[in-house]
Amino acid sequence: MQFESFSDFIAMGGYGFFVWLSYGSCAAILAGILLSSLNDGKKLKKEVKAQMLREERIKKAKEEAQA
Amino acid sequence: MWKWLHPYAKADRAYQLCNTLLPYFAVITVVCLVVGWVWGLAFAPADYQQKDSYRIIFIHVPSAILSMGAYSSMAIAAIVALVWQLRNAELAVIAIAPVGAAMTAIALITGAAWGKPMWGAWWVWDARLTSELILLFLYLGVLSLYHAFEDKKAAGKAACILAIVGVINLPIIHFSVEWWNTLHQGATITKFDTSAIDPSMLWPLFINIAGFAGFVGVISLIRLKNEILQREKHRPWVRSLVSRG
Amino acid sequence: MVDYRPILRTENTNLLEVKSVTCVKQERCLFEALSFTLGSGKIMQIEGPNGAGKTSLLRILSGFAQPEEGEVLFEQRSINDYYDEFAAELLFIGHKTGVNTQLTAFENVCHWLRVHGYNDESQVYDLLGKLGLVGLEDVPVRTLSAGQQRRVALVRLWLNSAKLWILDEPFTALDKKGVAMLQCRFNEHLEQGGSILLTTHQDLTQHFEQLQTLVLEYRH
Amino acid sequence: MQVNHSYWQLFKAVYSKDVTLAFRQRAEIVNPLLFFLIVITLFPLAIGPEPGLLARMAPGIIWVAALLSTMLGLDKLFRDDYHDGSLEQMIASPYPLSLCVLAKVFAHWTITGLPMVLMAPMFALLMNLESQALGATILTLLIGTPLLSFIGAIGAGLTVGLQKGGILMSLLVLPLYIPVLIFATSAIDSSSMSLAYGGQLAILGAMLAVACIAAPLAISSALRVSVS
Repeated sequence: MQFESFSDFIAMGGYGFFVWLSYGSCAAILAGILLSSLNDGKKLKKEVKAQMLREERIKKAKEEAQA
Repeated sequence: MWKWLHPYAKADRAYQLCNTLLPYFAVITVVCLVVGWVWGLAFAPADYQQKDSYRIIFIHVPSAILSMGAYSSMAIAAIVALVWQLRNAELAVIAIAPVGAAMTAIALITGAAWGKPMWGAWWVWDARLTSELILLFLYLGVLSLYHAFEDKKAAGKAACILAIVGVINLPIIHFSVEWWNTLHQGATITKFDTSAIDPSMLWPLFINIAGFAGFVGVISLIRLKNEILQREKHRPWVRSLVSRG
Repeated sequence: MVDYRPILRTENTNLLEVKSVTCVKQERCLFEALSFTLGSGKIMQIEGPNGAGKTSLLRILSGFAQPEEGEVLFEQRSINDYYDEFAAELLFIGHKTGVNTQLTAFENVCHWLRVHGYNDESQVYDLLGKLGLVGLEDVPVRTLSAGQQRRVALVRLWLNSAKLWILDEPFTALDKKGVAMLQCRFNEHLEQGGSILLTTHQDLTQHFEQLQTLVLEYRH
Repeated sequence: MQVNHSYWQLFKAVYSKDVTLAFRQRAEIVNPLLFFLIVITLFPLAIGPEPGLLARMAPGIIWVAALLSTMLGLDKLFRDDYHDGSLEQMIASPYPLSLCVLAKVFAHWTITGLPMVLMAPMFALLMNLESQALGATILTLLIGTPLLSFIGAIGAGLTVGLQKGGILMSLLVLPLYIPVLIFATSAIDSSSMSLAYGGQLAILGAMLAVACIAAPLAISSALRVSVS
């Protein structure tokens, strides 16, 4: 451990603002792109499901119309 | 050599391959990033000249390396897509571009945040920063071209062509900017001598590079999966996949 | 240019062969596993409601668009692999006819001839006259009516040596006389062993004995 | 009908069509030039009229103005042909598409680039550029503007099928223009300091040679994608 105390760690020898700004924005960007990618996948699967349900409804309606 | 690759040209096999690879990449990423960040922030010794501000190197250098690496892998995918007409390679181009752009953005932001204490200015027209900025423009060009097309098949091909044009130009741009910079260089800029770096700082750097590479892999795989799903929406295998869970 | 092509042309080979072609547009499947052949001296009409994919099919057959699956052969060779040779035997007139409205009719036709490697421009004036454009040969095309503009494009039918004609709605905006002239020209082309693929809403059964029809249905 | 393939005939046909059209609508030639002139006029108004400062900035200003006015004409390069179907006819001709494209790019340069080269002495005067730098300005424009047309045509080919392709095209193309800008302006800079500038010109020439060969291929595949 290079730092004596937690406040030293936060201060980063006076450069705390710049170091934490970099790490913070980096973490934010990484998390942002990860979450949005995962979210896209979920949305897509939902869309496919909705489409399948829609087709089933159409099929049912057609069958009922025939019967 | 192409025989073992051939099955993966089919979308469902490629999707499965993504699924098998994803956990490995995810584990590498999480382990390397946690170890690398903690080591880099708390345990690596402070730099003799730059004190603790140099700790930005542990994210700046990996993101800069990966921004270039992602672009070249994107261009390779683009060449494969156009030469062998592989649809999945085309999708890979689109999957890699956003994470590449994110890497470039991180490199730029951390570069600025490092530049302020070291150079006294948020932005300096340093050769590396400038070419990084142009790289960001190239990434954004590929992405916005892809999204401008309504027909996604044409969009993929157009994006591939642009990626290839970009990769031919990238060395020229880099070289010209470097040359321009030495021509105009002022006395205020101090160069970082990365070659003389101490091993105690080098190890966390390597681990971080591995972590960032893993992250690029993870995002590319997730986005490739999404793109495959999007394009194969109406195929039976997608439907059975979705209804299974 | 020297012709290095092997001679493959026997009398009953199929000029155009479509092998299980599938077309997907905007995530909608227009047609699936479509196969047919077109022999020389044959005419084929493609029918179907709007949005059934007639134009898309013609664009695939002309090599402008790539099918999702399947391939198109011209004289038994894939049109994509031998595109320049195929293009030499193809005359395509689409919805967008390739007539520049700033240029005059004469300039348009001459430009088209040069771009396609024909260099006999002596008949252009006569033909424009024959198509009812007397006195309009050297005014900018934008001043002509829609039907007249289409005639400027259709002059090409008299000025080419292509074997395969692919025409998207050639009769649009034409009057009765124009339609009759066109049908007459089609027959000449067929007698010389050429083939025609076209879309139109006109009924052509009375005019062509060897008419084949291909019906595309609108799919959801 | 007789078929006689001649690449030169095709080149001439495509080239002369574009040039004739441009001469019929004069605005196509005059407007980029006027734009060039106006942009150059704006700079002294914005940064002040001191001759020394202007002479120092002249190469950069002239070249940035040249880049922007080249972009103006690029949007139209393939657009009319795309909308009236001429592009399809060009693809469906027995000639290689890249040859047609080469002719069109060359025509574009004749319409927008060449007038700029011819007007360069006047702009140099306006900007108080030293007289020894005049030669370099003309030479860099002569080698550089065709390069701009080639690179720009790639962007134009990629975006021709899009509704709002114009702005997107600038976004795609301008980053690729950076090397041209750097070498051209530095050649003018060197010459105004009475230094040798052959090296920069040679690099520009090399880039032009590569673009001559590679760009038509990229442009024609871009056009095929746009048409499909």
